[in-house]
Amino acid sequence: MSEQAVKSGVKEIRFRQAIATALADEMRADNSVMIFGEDVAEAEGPFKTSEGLLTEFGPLRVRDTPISEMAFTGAAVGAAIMGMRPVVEIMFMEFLGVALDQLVTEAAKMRYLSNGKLSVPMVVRASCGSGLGFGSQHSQTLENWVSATPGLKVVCPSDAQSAYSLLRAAIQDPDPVMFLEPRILYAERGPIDTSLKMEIGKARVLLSGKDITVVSMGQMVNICREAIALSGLDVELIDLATIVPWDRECVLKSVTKTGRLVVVEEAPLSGGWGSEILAATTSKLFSSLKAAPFRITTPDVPVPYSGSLEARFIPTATDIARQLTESMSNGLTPKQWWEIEGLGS
Amino acid sequence: MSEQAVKSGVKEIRFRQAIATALADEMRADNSVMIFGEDVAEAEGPFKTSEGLLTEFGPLRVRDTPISEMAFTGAAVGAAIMGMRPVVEIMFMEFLGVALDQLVTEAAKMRYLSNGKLSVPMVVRASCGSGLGFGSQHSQTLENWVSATPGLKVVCPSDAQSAYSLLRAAIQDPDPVMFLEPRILYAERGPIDTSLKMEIGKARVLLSGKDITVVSMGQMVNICREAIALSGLDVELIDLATIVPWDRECVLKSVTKTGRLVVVEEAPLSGGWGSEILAATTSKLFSSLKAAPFRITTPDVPVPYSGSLEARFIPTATDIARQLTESMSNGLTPKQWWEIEGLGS
Amino acid sequence: MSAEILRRSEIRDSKVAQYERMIEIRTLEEQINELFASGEIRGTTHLCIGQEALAVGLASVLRPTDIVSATYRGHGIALALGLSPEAVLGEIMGKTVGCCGGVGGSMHLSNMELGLLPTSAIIGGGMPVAAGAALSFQTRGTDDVAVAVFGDGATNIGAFHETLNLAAIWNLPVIFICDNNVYGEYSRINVTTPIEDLHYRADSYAMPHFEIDGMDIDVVRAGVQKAVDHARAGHGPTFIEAKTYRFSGHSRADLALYRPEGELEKWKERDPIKVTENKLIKEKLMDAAQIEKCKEDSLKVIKGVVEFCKSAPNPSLASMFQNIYTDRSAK
Amino acid sequence: MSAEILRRSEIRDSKVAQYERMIEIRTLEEQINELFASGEIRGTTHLCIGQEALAVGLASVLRPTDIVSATYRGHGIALALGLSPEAVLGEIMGKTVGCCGGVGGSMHLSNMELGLLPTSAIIGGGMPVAAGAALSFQTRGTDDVAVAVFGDGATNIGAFHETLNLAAIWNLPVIFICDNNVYGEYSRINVTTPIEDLHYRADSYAMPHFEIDGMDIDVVRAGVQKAVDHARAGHGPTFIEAKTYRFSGHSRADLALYRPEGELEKWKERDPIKVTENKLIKEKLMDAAQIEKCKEDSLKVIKGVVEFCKSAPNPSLASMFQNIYTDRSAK
Ligand SMILES: Cc1ncc(C[n+]2csc(CCOP(=O)(O)OP(=O)(O)O)c2C)c(N)n1
Ligand SMILES: Cc1ncc(C[n+]2csc(CCOP(=O)(O)OP(=O)(O)O)c2C)c(N)n1
Ligand SMILES: [Mg+2]
Ligand SMILES: [Mg+2]
Repeated sequence: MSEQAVKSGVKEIRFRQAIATALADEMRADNSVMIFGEDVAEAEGPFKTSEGLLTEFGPLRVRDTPISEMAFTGAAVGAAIMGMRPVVEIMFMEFLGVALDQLVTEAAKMRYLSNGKLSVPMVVRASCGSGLGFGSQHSQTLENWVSATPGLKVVCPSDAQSAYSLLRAAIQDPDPVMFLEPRILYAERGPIDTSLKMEIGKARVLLSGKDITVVSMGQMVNICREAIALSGLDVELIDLATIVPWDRECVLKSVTKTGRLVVVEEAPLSGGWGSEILAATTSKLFSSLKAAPFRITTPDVPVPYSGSLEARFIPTATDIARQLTESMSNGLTPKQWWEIEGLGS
Repeated sequence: MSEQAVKSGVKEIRFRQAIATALADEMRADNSVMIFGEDVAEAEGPFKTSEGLLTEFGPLRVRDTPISEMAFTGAAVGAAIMGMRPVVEIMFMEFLGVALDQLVTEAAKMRYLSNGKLSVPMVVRASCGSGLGFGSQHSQTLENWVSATPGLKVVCPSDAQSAYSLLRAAIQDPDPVMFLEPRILYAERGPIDTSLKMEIGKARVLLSGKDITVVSMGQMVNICREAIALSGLDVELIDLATIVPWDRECVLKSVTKTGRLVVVEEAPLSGGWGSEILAATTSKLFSSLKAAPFRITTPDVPVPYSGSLEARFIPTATDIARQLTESMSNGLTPKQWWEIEGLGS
Repeated sequence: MSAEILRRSEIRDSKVAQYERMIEIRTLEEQINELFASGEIRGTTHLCIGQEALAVGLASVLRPTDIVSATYRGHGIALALGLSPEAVLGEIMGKTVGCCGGVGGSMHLSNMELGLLPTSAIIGGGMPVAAGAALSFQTRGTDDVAVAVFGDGATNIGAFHETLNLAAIWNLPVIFICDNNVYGEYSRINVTTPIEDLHYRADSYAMPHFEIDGMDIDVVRAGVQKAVDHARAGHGPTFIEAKTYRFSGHSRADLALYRPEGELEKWKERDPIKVTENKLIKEKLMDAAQIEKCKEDSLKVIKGVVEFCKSAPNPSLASMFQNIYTDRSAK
Repeated sequence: MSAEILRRSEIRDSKVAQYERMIEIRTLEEQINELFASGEIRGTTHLCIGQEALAVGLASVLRPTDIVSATYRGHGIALALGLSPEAVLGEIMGKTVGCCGGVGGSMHLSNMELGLLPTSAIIGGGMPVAAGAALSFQTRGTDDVAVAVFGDGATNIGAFHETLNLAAIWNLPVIFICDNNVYGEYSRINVTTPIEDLHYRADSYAMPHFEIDGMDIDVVRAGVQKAVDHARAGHGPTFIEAKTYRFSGHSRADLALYRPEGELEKWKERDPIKVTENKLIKEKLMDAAQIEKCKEDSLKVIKGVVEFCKSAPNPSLASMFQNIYTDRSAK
């Protein structure tokens, strides 16, 4: 995709191309932006999210690394402190399990521990989520690993446009940003306007409505759209987009209007990010709520491999539509899909 | 402390001795129990939580390790699969940041990935929390790292008795257990009855009352007791003790009675474990709630070093008493201590 | 004796059976490749074509009470250790007949009766686990051994370093087998690793080490046997580097166009299947016709397995919720 | 020129100034020890008594634009690089006059003007960060270098291995200095590490390496200079093992009773302060009286610093909430 074409206005490109385009545009705009990770250079990324970068920006700024997530994440910390804006790729979010220290205990605390004398403008990109048959060690979203970390920001786009605009914002951000890319979206096409800026910390109201506020993120956003259409309800759909710091203003405003809150997430029932949204909103707006606020999540199970199971793992549009409709009618928290099936705890 | 003395009934011992006693009693009862970690053998533990073990059980079952958390946590996984019941010590919870993979991606998924053919009866003990001047890389609680992990259990005692009884339960448990030990409690004394059994997954109702349900954990439990006394309110105090799987039955029953829920935690406002309790309880009991449920947390900051600041970091009994009283009087969510001070976000 | 244990015992002493097992692996891997290509399997898969001698060689030397931890590139090792092709392919196809009932997938094969731990999809993830199994053997005083198999790329991950050090200082009965197939994903080893002969890294831990030709099953057997004897006798760990070559791409979508010209062809001259055939013929254990027949038979069997697995049922929804925690009431 | 940069430049060429800085470190550490013992400081602290030659030696060779990542045992390095005793002790006492305004503490000293990154309290935590600083230098084409200082115990952590490999394959201008003080916490190195001379671990990465006597500042200077020249010239990383000894316990509560009898005494014969004094006297740069005076002066100054820090204010509550994210409006 030529720069020209992208600049000329709205075009349809794939989510993974939006990532590559954002990286390229940032690298053009700022010499200090560099990227490294496993097979991001010569091979242009295991998910082709760095297409063209090595050719255009050369081997100093686009580097393949050994299989050493701790070292290269940490190298990003040092490079960021010393004037670069590194973007590193963690191929699958789970691999952060061998590198977490550098992100949450070093990067996120560096500014505090230097009395504000340094900043760490780095981005850690990681593909995440289920749906592609990668099995239980390669399919989780795992926002919880990075969510209680003052000093770190956590972002998750839901379409090509937000992938592009938020990644640019993340690279420009002076602080460390964890950038979660729902893997199943890489191949999805969507319109993209490269002149559109998005801010970290701002949610996107995708549909406005007055019956229910649905807060969602990542790959669940599309499913929510479908569910809302199915339900026929007048739903306000919010793509949270940033988990830390999340857009309290936007969510509170919406729930003040609708009086109903549903959070739809890919994370499991226990420990998922949606509890935070629900808890904070309920604490603030308790008396304005017209119905029990609730979460629609995946069950507390490792992500199953078999296609037949994995397809059932995340709540479907039909599940969500049912849950919204039930809540609208009786104000109670409807059952999760597996409770209907009589499964799980 | 002689076995005799402990057995003879209720005695006062320190929290760290309760840990050592539980380890010793389990090692006596079961040959397959072994412990390893940094300086747990010859030095008897950096916090003296393995006093006497090397002498009694010898160097095969009580081992010092190199500074290699990933390797020794993983070694526990393998040893547990092959018939041992290893207990490993992560000196400070933050160090799990260099070993998380083995606990959440290997240990917790092994049973699932063996089609139920194996189990992983291991315990990872880690000291956690603030209050001793260790600074921002050695003072967090970090339950969030392990909370969204189906296959793993997460336990946190609040006094010598629960340290003893829950650690024994954790070691006997057939599945991996993360055992969080609030470091500031190590030196605290408490009565202990070694014949008292506690179950993982069961909360403890420490005070029964009908005005408000306060759910707390770890070092905050004592502070809550004090706060409740100060407030003069009739509060039901629940020590959650297990975060995964948490005792829904106990909490729901209590809130059904009181109609009011407050969660008091050492975790930060964003990403803390209390949101889960609040969200799930609200979803289920929305119409029985008489007031906005809310959390009392620490602020979204790295744990500060200076004694003057660290003492202010966690909510005090006075803060909590104020918040309970305000909520009782107007049903609204009261301000956190730093909001009162006009600080933070 | 279970069918799996029987399959395991077959390759213990018979060179012909070892060859047949290598052919079985090759045949199944090729079928898997086709099934992925035709879209009949989703997800990802990592073939071990070219690495069969290592798989069968090491399996033939171990006891079923020994423990093996391997990786996502583990189909060959699983078959060699005795898993049936149905258990392997069934798992890869996500069917109930798979060794994990279909919930694990291509990267997670296991069978505890045969000593195969669930293979790990995390680089280096299986290494400390193997050391831990060895720790159990040592503490309980058995003479079983643990084996960790991992790739060349894995020698750059922290867990590798920590595990070797721990195994050395505790003198654990564990054998580290680095399957150096020259590539880690799409990167040739020289791009990621400043030395070529990885076994020298064992010097950092004062651990005995040597290199073997991973294309020659007899060499593999002798090398692994030596390390196993050493460990069983209580002398601790050994590091073995097996020089092999990944004949296929890294995973299903990879055509491996990044290889230097002629490299694959050169290595194919040392195809472990060919190397073994030549030996068998020379030693007069098989002739050309028997070899041909063995391949044909294997293809027939495996095609049957493919059909069997295709028609096997998908897992029940309930199986998604099982085996997460141990059901203590059931014990 | 700031006072800190001036302090830094003092030790560049003058052996006397280097000695004085070593004395300053020793004196401050001893005062810190007393302040902890008397309960006037809480938390924990890790003294570098016995390791002063390494701190001052390396600092004297580096430029302020070079970067140093060190550990919780970093008071000496901080002072050597130019931080004032007030900035160091103030931080340890949690006062506003500390280099981090009192919110960091004993384990987290820093000063970016002097090239000192916040020292890390995580074993191995600072190593990849140093490599990253070197990566920046390399990418931007400067001839600055990064230095990572870490302990003997840290050579068993995964980050050590990964970082050395990465630095080698990218040929980064970074110098790894292992301060082998024989102990990691309460464990003697032989309990945790199967080799004694840790610098040989660099062979795993085809990285140049050598050992130096960490008790002799001139040897330290020469060794570090060699590695720095190598790195500045674009020839990549070097691994230096400095043989030192931890004269104190691991941290404040530790009496180090686990040491073999006579070990401490033997090492004390090579106390870096003594070694330097002997040389200075031999080279006629100082005489016994001047040395005595230097120590007395230093004690006087440091006692003043103690009083100053004691009476310095505690941080405001607001400072708990600052410097977590970058205030973009303020930029
Ligand atoms: C911690 C971690 N990082 C990255 C990956 C992604 N990954 C899967 S296979 C692979 C290459 C491994 O190469 P090697 O160890 O040589 O094994 P081979 O695939 O050649 O058998 C990588 C990088 C992973 N699974 N785990
Ligand atoms: C990842 C991690 N594990 C454990 C610790 C606890 N710890 C602090 S210092 C120390 C010993 C380090 O020894 P060494 O590297 O030799 O440095 P020294 O203290 O001797 O300077 C340990 C184990 C830690 N800080 N980080
Ligand atoms: Mg390889
Ligand atoms: Mg040391």
